Amino acid sequence: MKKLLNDPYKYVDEMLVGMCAAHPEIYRQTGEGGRVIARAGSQRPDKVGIVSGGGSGHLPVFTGYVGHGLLDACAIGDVFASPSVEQMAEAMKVAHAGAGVLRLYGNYGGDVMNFDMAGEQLEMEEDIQSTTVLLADDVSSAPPEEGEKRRGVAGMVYAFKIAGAAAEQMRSLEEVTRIAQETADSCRSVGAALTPCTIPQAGKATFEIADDEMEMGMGIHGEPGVWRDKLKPADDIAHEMVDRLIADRAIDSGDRLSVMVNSLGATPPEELYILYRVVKKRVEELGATIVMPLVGRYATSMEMSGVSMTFCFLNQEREALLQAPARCAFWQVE
Amino acid sequence: MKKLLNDPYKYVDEMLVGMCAAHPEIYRQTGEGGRVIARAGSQRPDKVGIVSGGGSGHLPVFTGYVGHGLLDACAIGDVFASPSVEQMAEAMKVAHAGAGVLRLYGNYGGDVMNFDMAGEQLEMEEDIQSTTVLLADDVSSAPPEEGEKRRGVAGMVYAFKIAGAAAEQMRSLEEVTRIAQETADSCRSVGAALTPCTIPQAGKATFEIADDEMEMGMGIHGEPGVWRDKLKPADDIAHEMVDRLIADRAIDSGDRLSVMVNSLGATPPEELYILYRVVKKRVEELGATIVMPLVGRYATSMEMSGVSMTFCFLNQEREALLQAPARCAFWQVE
Amino acid sequence: MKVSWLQDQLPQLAEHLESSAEELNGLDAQLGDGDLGVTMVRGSRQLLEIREELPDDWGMALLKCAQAFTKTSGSSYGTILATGLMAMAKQKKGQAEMDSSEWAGLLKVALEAMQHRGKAKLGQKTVLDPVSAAQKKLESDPETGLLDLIEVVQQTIDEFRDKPCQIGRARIFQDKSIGLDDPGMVAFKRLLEGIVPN
Amino acid sequence: MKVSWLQDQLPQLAEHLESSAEELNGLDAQLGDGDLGVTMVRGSRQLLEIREELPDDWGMALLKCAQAFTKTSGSSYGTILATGLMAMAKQKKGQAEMDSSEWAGLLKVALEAMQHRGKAKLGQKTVLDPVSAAQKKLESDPETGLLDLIEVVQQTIDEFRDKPCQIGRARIFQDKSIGLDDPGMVAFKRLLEGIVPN
Ligand SMILES: Nc1ncnc2c1ncn2[C@@H]1O[C@H](COP(=O)(O)OP(=O)(O)O)[C@@H](O)[C@H]1O
Ligand SMILES: Nc1ncnc2c1ncn2[C@@H]1O[C@H](COP(=O)(O)OP(=O)(O)O)[C@@H](O)[C@H]1O
Ligand SMILES: [Mg+2]
Ligand SMILES: [Mg+2]
Ligand SMILES: [Mg+2]
Ligand SMILES: [Mg+2]
Repeated sequence: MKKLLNDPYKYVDEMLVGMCAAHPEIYRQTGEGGRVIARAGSQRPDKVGIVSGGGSGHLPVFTGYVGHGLLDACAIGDVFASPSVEQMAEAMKVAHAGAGVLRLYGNYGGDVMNFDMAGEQLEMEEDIQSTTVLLADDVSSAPPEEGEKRRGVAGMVYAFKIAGAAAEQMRSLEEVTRIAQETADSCRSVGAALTPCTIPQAGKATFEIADDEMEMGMGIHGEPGVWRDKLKPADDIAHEMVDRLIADRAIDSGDRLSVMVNSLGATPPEELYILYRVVKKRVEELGATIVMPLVGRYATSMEMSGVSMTFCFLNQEREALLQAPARCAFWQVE
Repeated sequence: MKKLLNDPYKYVDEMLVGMCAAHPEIYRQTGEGGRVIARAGSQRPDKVGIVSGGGSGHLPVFTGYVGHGLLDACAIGDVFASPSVEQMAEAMKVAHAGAGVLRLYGNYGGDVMNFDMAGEQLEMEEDIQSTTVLLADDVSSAPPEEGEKRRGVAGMVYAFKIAGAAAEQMRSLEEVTRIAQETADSCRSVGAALTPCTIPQAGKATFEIADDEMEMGMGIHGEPGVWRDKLKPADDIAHEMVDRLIADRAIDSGDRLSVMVNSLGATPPEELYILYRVVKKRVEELGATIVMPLVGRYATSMEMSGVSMTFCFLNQEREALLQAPARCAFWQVE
Repeated sequence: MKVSWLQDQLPQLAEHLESSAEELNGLDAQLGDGDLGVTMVRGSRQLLEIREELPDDWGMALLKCAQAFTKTSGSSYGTILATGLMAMAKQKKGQAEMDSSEWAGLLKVALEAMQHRGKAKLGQKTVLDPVSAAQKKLESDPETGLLDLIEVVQQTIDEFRDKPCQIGRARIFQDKSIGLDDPGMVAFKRLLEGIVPN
Repeated sequence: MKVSWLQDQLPQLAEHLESSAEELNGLDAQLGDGDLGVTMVRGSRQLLEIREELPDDWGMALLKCAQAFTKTSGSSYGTILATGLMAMAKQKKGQAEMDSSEWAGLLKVALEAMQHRGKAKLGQKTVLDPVSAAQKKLESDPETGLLDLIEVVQQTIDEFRDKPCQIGRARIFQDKSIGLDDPGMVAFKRLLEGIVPN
């Protein structure tokens, strides 16, 4: 759990400077204290703007997904901490190109309060029309009947991609919002953590876990999961994750869905592929088809070990948008 | 250092099955025991074949780099263990499309013995013309006067990319070999490790290191480095790595080079970007230009924490080839 | 009282919050991310920055105070506090005078706005609970002095100590939170303590 | 002797290597990746597989033996051993008979090929050293019996024990390797022991 950093209080600022220096053709730093990342170049007039925001420490989420066919701007807080209302308002201003702004982000109390407040502020001050779609895809974080309490995790990558493609097609704010909401509603995720990570400013692990233990259902900031026990064989973990996802939303024969097997950071792709074997078999046994599987590091918690699994159910519209071109430093779809 | 696996002896085989299942449009499994990964589809007639090979546990290296504009086939051993002579010979046969085969891989004793033997075997049996280019870019592994003893590390990514593009242009085996050799000669790398990783079959860490220590110059399998001491601030580490690289090959004003800041696995992109700030500043202060910086996970040791830095000096030819299109599951250049 | 009264209060309010920073960070570290003291210090430093520029209009002055918190912090408490201040600002728009008899009504709109913003209910062990207690006290006795209000807040803190936090980051540690004071409640007490009774 | 002699030897050779597997893995684990026993076991099992099919031609038979190792292992020892066997195979191509007087010459070509393949020098504490010692002994006395050869190999092991390994994976642990037997040397001894003197 060792980190390469200088002053822990500058972790995020130095990281953003480096990211924009490495990819100046994609990212541009703006906003107070440079805490807004926008697309390089200027906004396409009358395109709906999509903004996200949240704490740092989840690359590519959130900032990394600014780019063509994805987000327009992103407000970024300290590690695991919400950006300020001001920064969120700035991100929205940057993203606004005359057609309004969609706020698309994960369901975390602090982020929601700040984004709501920023939205109200902007509607009052500048008359920018805006909408909100929250990702709440983590099935372990609340039972289905309290779905609105669920945390947003890797499902947001699908929402960024699909809503981003819709905006790129110059659809209206209403349409982009509908599509984003339908995508959010179509995503189910579950995670399992093997180790914690270290928040730079705190300097210590987010939680403790024994050397031979894992925790099923844990959140990406270390939020408690559904059980903690001895580390199980990979196939058992994969089966349990699939079981939990389909218990929440059944896979029907003929369904088409994308599947994400995501590393929380340290877990290497080798091990994601070991899990993917099982997921593919299970999904196909149910008569469904996997479209564009995503196996890799799409939403992380710095150097945490563990995985998450997301199902994104598709219809014709979402499938086409998922496969439309997109480009950021971490992900390219052609 | 927890791993998601089933039977440790099946780690590699299950991983390969999953990888090919996730990306059937890119990879195809062939060879005895499925230990050869080739491009999906058939070889383009008369294109020079490029093969690599080595131990598993370094994704995207080696197997991951099979794809358009990169490798044609790859023989893959157990974690950190050489593939067999047979498997290497099979990879070469698959890659051969009438114009001969370049063996392009890292300078490790076991791999060299096996690839040499496989090459001799093939020249005898099937009259396939073949050449070898070894990567020996790790400046900490031997002094310059014993350059041929150096280990091959992340520099091989540049060699795969540049030689791969040359082969795609239908250049001759001689030409592709020359370009690969010149690329290998133009790469310098240095690594630093913060934690070990666990070889599945051994079940224990490759080495021990205290909670507050790092090791400069360590190899990707845990080969001893040049010093071990308290973990330093990120900027100090970046400066020292740059110093070590330019001590081995000076950067002159007007030089054009690509720079890779690579995670050995667990170290997150956030921290790579913190390091990249320094590298960019240093290189530009010397009057040189960075072309297509690569910041990410390009050559890893599973869940090891640490980084490596590679400079790849370019001339016009190499620069154009580096930027030519390429596509594998881990890297896309358009 | 006029806005100048507020301007006079700010230096010692800021000082009191600076001296409470470590305590608040510590409380928040046990249940959250340990930044509550930082939030309060950053906010009050920003208040000192804008102190001279505060307009005579209570509405505008309170709005500026709210922004001192939204500008300097992304943490929940800053936003909740700013939300309350903004609600009061709307109420006092265009007025240069404020009377202590208005406090009950102002706290009421603030509380409603804060509840709406944070979607928390009373009784979930947040800053809302002492704000509500203080508001009720003022409603029943508009002449209640500051020291008595602080007493009411302390009673609320004591009363909730052995209940679990049900909202915010601390919700994650519901069990652990039993027996611990809610950091936001304590921060509210420190705010009131920073005001010198007149 | 004919290839049938070799065929007769294989079962007990394989058995002896199976029973040495743990020892060889253990030795290799101290300095390398701990797979030397596995390499030897896999190779010898493959030898048993092809035992019946071995052709009468010593050259072809030795080639098949070499392939038993290159097919089943990617580790250095398998390749080094196969390289030696192949060199001998070339020498014996087309011959159905082998005499013990040829051993010195065959070991010589094997040793040269192994040196060329692995780029190691004599004295670097590898299997090359006991092979060279055995070869020299046979050269000076072509009548040397198997037990005496094993004795020579053991002497080489003893002699190198306190020197550092300078090649292969063990090179990484030069200091640690002092005082430890080179696993490849011990594996060579176990190979010879598996052959029943006739
Ligand atoms: N939704 C909410 N509604 C009302 N008060 C809240 C809410 N969430 C948190 N709080 C209060 O804020 C305090 C924590 O503030 P702060 O440290 O700024 O939060 P964080 O750093 O987790 O964003 C809590 O002790 C509680 O009193
Ligand atoms: N280059 C070399 N030349 C000769 N012998 C070697 C060489 N490298 C290794 N060896 C021998 O092989 C033994 C190790 O074999 P093995 O376990 O198969 O290696 P690895 O698993 O590291 O590839 C060593 O003890 C040594 O005797
Ligand atoms: Mg806090
Ligand atoms: Mg906070
Ligand atoms: Mg070995
Ligand atoms: Mg080995």
